Amino acid sequence: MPSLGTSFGRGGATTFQQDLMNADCVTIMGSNMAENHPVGFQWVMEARERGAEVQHIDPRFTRTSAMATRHVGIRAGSDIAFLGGVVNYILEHDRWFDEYVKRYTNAPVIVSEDFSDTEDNDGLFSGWDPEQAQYDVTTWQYAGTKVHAAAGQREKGFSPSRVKGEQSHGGHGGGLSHGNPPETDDTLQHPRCVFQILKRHYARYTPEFVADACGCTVEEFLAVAESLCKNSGPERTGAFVYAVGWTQHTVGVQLIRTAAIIQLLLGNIGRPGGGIMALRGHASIQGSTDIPTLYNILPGYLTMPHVEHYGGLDAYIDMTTAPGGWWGNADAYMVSLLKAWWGAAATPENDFCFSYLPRIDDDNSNYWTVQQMLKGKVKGYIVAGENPAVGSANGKANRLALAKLDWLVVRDFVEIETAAFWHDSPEVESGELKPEEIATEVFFMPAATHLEKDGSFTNTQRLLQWHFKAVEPKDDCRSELWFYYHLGKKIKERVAESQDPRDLPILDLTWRYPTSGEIEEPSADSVLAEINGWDSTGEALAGYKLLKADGSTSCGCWIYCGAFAEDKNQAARKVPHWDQSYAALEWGWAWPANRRLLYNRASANPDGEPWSERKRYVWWNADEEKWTGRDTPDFDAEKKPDYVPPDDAKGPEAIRGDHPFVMQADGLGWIYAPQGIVDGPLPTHYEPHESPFLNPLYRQQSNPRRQKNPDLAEDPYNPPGSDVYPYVLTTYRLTEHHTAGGMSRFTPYLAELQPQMFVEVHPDLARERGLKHGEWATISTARSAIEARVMVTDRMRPVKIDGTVRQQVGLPYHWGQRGLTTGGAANDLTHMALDPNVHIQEVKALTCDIRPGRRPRGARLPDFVAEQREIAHADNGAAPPQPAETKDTTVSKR
Amino acid sequence: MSALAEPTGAPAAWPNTYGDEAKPRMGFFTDTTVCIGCKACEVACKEWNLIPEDGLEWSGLSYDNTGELSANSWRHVAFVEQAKPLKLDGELATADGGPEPLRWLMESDVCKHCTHAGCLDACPTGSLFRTEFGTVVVQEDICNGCGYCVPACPFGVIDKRDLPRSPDDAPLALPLLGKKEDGRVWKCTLCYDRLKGGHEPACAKACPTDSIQFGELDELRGRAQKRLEKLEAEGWNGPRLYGEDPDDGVGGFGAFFLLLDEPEVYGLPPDPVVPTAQLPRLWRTTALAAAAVTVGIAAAFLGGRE
Amino acid sequence: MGFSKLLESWPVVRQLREGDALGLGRAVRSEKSRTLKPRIADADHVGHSICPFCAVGCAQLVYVKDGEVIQVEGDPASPISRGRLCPKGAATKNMHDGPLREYKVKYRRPYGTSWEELSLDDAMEMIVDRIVATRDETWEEETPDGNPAKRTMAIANLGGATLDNEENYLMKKLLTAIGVVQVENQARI
Amino acid sequence: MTYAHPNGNGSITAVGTTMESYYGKPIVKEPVWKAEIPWYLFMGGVAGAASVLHGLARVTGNHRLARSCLYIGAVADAVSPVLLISDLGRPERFLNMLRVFKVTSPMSVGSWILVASSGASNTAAALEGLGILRPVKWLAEAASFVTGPPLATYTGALLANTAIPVWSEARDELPWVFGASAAASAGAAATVFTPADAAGPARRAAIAGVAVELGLVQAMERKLGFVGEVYRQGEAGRYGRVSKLCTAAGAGLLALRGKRSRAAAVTGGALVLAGELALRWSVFKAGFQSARDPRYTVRPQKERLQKKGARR
Repeated sequence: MPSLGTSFGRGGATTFQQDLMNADCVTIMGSNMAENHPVGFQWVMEARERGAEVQHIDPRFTRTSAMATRHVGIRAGSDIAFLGGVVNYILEHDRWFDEYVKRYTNAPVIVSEDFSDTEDNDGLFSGWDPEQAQYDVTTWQYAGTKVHAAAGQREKGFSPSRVKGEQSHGGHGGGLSHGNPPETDDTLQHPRCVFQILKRHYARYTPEFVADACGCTVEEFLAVAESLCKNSGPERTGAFVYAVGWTQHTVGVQLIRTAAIIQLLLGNIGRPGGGIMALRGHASIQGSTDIPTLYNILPGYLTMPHVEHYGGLDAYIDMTTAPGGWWGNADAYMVSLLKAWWGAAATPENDFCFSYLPRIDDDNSNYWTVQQMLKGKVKGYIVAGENPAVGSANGKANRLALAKLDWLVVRDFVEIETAAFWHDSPEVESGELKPEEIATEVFFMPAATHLEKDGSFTNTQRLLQWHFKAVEPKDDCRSELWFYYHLGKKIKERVAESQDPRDLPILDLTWRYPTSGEIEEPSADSVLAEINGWDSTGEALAGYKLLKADGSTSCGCWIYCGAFAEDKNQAARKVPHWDQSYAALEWGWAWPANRRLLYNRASANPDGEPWSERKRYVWWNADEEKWTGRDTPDFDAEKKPDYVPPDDAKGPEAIRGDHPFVMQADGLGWIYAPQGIVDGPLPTHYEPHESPFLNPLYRQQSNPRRQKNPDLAEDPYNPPGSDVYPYVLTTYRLTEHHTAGGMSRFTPYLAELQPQMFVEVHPDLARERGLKHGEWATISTARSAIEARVMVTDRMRPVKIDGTVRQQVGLPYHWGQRGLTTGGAANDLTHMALDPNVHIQEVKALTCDIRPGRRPRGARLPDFVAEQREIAHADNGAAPPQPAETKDTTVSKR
Repeated sequence: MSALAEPTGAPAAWPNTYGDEAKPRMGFFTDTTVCIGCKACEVACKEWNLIPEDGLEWSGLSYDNTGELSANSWRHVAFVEQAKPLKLDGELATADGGPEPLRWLMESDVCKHCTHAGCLDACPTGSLFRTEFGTVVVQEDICNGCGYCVPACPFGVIDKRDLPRSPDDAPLALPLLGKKEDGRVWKCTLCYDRLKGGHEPACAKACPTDSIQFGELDELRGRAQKRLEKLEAEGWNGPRLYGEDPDDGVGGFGAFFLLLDEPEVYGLPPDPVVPTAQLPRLWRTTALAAAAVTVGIAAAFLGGRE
Repeated sequence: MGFSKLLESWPVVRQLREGDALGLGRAVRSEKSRTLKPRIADADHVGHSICPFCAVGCAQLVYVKDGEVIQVEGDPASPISRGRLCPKGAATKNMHDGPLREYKVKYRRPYGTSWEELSLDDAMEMIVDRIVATRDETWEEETPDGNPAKRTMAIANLGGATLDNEENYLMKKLLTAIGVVQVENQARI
Repeated sequence: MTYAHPNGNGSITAVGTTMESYYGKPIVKEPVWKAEIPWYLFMGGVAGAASVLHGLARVTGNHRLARSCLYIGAVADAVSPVLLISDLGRPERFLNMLRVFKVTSPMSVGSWILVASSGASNTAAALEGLGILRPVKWLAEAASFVTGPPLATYTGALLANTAIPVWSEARDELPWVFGASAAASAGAAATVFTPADAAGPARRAAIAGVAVELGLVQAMERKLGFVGEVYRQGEAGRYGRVSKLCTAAGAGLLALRGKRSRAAAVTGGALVLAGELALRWSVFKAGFQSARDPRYTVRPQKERLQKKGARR
């Protein structure tokens, strides 16, 4: 989560679910929390029952809206316009938390003269390179700083825009000498200070603009803005809750950044009942970025070396180390990781085996891989617990890609669509794929459930929770731990005799984990112990402060250091909540350092006193000369509030006693992001990649930096403003199912609760298109067409954009070809245009058509889709096309 | 019988028949104002009570694909979408110039465990009985599937489970005594077995927002009254308690509700009365009619043999 | 059972003897009901687990008897979930032992039209063969520009968000060591 | 599958805003009983009233009529439990019917009556046929005579003691209707199987039974008011019309020619029997129909509430 990482320092939720009950206002946006995180939602209900306002801003009226004290319907893809309006409201009405903003954020910092805003360049920030279609971010820096990455620039092509941004975790550099930005204006009046830039940037986001751009009323917008403002300040706090309704946009990262700006202006970060709660959809999705199964980072958000980086470990460390804050110790984190992986073979002399690490390109992310597959460049693919055939955007492209592989390993509980693509898929039905012509060798490996293995999940609030094996897996079912362990063991055996240097990383790899039982299951405890790390005596480390860059410590993931402190599995702690405070510090273990509410130094004023009794959380105990409170202080326990670092201070020592954001080089919350984000230092409203509307602000229609695949035949786009695809489409989940359905569509008790794919439309749209409740409709985009049963409901609200009422179409995305309940896969309709920072697909706002009737069958389906597409492109804006004529009652004529 | 003629707030066979075994009367208070319609109650109930899947048909009735309480669904969440405000004053009342008001009612329905239960009174085998907790439970080892309890329930709760005969069942070898796969009646037991072990019912335990509250009935009634007062003070649109009144036609429910609209909107009878309330009179009528049959036929003999 | 005992156990007699003339309460209770226990009372052990669906992280209690899961429910001790579960979490056992769960390796040969049986051992060996061969064939020591690459771009791995940290760790560690960089997960998808 | 929305352009929200029941779904469950039950209602009636006819014939010395009524009753009494057991979901547990005696349950009381009646009449019939143990036979005949009338009328209570609107709202009429129907059926059956010279009482019972019943049914439907309309609809209506036609025609034929023509007696008796069977089916089906439509449950209850409110 680079947006949170860049703004505050860490790529994780700033708070924990239980703390939502302390909020005076909970704003849920980009999330349908009641439906998708029902048990976590109990804390929102607790807040509501205590009198808090609960506002839900969402294109649909959902079960969350039903519980909210206010629902505001906006069009999908207009969130930055809405939130930008809130920023403007705060600034226009002097509602910011003045002392917090001045002391804890970078609002007073003066920005380089080279910077110019989207308002000055019709939708582009300074530094735009139309050739490369990317920004030179050096123009966005603070005034008076040397660009930190200048060191890196000695190396060819090593531009800051390349190295930052990817899953950024903390503002690494900023070119600060010792943590303090060089030029500031504490009166916030300097025309180039962040505060004034912000003010100018959002000046046009008036309530009337918001209403026109988002399709709500001025009154609705004002009610939301006023609630946010009045529930902030020393006595009150408000929290934001979001999920993939924000991330899955071509502006996803910027969208979250807008909320970060609001929360910093209102002084809601680091305080009880405040914060930004990121809700993740999978049991360990936070864990899978902390210990990443992501191409661009190593455990603990350390960057993967790039092919254009060939300077060795020192250059790497120089590039990743920040002058101030905890990223100042990046060398210790990296060396300890290399020691964990290559053990005794990793020595200071050989750069601790740094050269063993493979190098990445700019983008080797999932959707890039899919394209490589389509080109036949990927031979082998291992899929463990995911279902890209229906779970990834543009399902058809994904399935066609699978058919180009030489071999495919699918590990799951049931035969999901990804395993079955070669005999049971829409392409087999249409004849586009024929089993006897597909060369892919497929291994289906039955997986063990969480009840059949030990291990830890990291939940949405960064909390590691251990689950114990309850029963043995049956027959061939095995854990991933077993699979990868034995895979590694066998690969090591294969190359045991090898002299080839390329095999050294395998030969030297530490791979000794005790196993037990007949099936030789490796010990998950021992893996967690390695992740936690040891000192040179083999003693488990108590925390990342102890990590050294000299090779005397080993640690598999520095932010998890402490999870196995005292040689005990801290994640397995299960002290009941009734035996401890509500922060529950003895239940599981949270990174970092078992802190539950991050940046909690900010819950006290610059002098270390609580802002108010009501919002007391962590404070400076002058008698004991240390920080204390209800949580582990997220600050050096003994650093005084008035500490000022000496000029030569580095790393954590360079952080002032009144700068709460200890991961940031300057210790400040970043309203303005001079680096770390590739598509702008401030969020700006851009239209989604596919939108029926023109950008009301700029000629620059969509995010200029978004990733798209104009040359990829398998990923065609609806032309902007096309009458063939006139409706806004948004996809989502239902309580009763889980993501692409692999764990729910195959489960009787869940399948029966939502047993069929349906599409939600407003009665006006039903009238417009002749759709009837309960009957079939066909929804189509340039990618494909699917059918669904029609749910005509007022919950799917139309929006009035710039005076015209426009309709939105809602599709749950749980279905596919297989399971107890089957149906059209919504992801067959979606495209692979991505957010440039994190390569996440935009499936929350695109365009589509909808007609009554079932979809064409067999080979007529691709024909129908192609015809529509051609009409859209040939005659953009002209009369809509006639659908394919078919014998049965497929798509009917309009 | 006389007690039944005019239902009272106390069940007929509890606590007196249990002596020392008697426990406080346990029940549910289902507060629909905090129900998020997640259906965890339905699933938790099925998991605990090993209830079969109940069909994979999409209904189109908002998000309700369960439809009703039945032998294979002992909890049922009703969904009603309404163009009505959730509150009559305050933020959620119809805003001037704003969009249409909208509310989405969700209610987890369940067996009411009536103080005077039609099913229990009707059961001819004693399979249905009032437990030491004051709840009404079917004993699956006794029920012979006569089905009389089904129409005897004013709420349409209890239901017979008819599973299709499997092909390898003996083809009518003993047509009368041939064992059908199930054929018994089923309904919520308020997790009788869990209660006996000191555990709360599965649905109430799972409920993420505590919409389903389990406890001693007297305490729940007090809690519900307070809740109602709070909601009324906050200006909610149409809050009312349903089934908490010991003077109603079934002597009050063991599992009662806080609703936001008329009961029938949720599929509940507006004024349920236990059929047995009229039984004494019905028995008199029946006896009179029987006597009349005798007298009438005797009269037919007055005309002689031909 | 003697006749009088039998008679005494007859609920009609019990109705009279036990003060339950209407036959609505204790008199009609069967022996099975009298001695009823929750099945979890017979569990051999109770495992502590965490729900595998979303990231709320609800705690679960897993009751096991004779090596089989007999019940999964919320763990009241959890400060996050307080014993509660959503429908998905409540259906954990149904997912775990559902009718469509696969227990055997299945193999589809190139151009094959149906699944074939394959032993787990053979499958592992075959997968190792393919990884090693693909890696050897497509190894990229350097980029065309001469920069170090040390990788194979012909193998990719997808998975992680539903897996344990320890599993992800071994996955990332092993694949990085063999030069696979296309390691991705649902955090993007 | 049908959808509860007013028209194709409506939304499920519009439905929810105005609906007066949950999407038109039933509130009370339809009974789960199968065809055995209306057949039993008929057979039980025949058995009960035949026992009365038999007893009175015996007392009045009409042994010819007594014998046919004894056998008719015995057969009907023998068939009845078979029908009931066949309808059970767990037939092997039929003995559980005698596990308890519950005055709150017409089915429990009825089961005991049926056991007594069936036992008595079949014992009597067996002893009559074998010509042995005459004192025992007399005792059995007496028992059968005593249990006959309640057997004939309790089924009315059985149906009325439910939440099925068209049954429970007719609680003051159903036992009478079923009693009259039982008398008519038994009389008609005896008319069919007894020579005319001995069948007078049976014939008159049949005719009178039909006459009384037709009046009672009329009264019942009128009293049911709005709910009574189900008797004019669907299967209940069809069976009802068949019943009225057959019973009236049969009774008329018996009255006009039953004494003189054996053929007319048999035809008339058969018509009445068919009509009575149809009556039971009509009542049975009406119960299902009234359960199916929630209006029949809701409206009377709403009216009741209003009255209660007015009283307060």
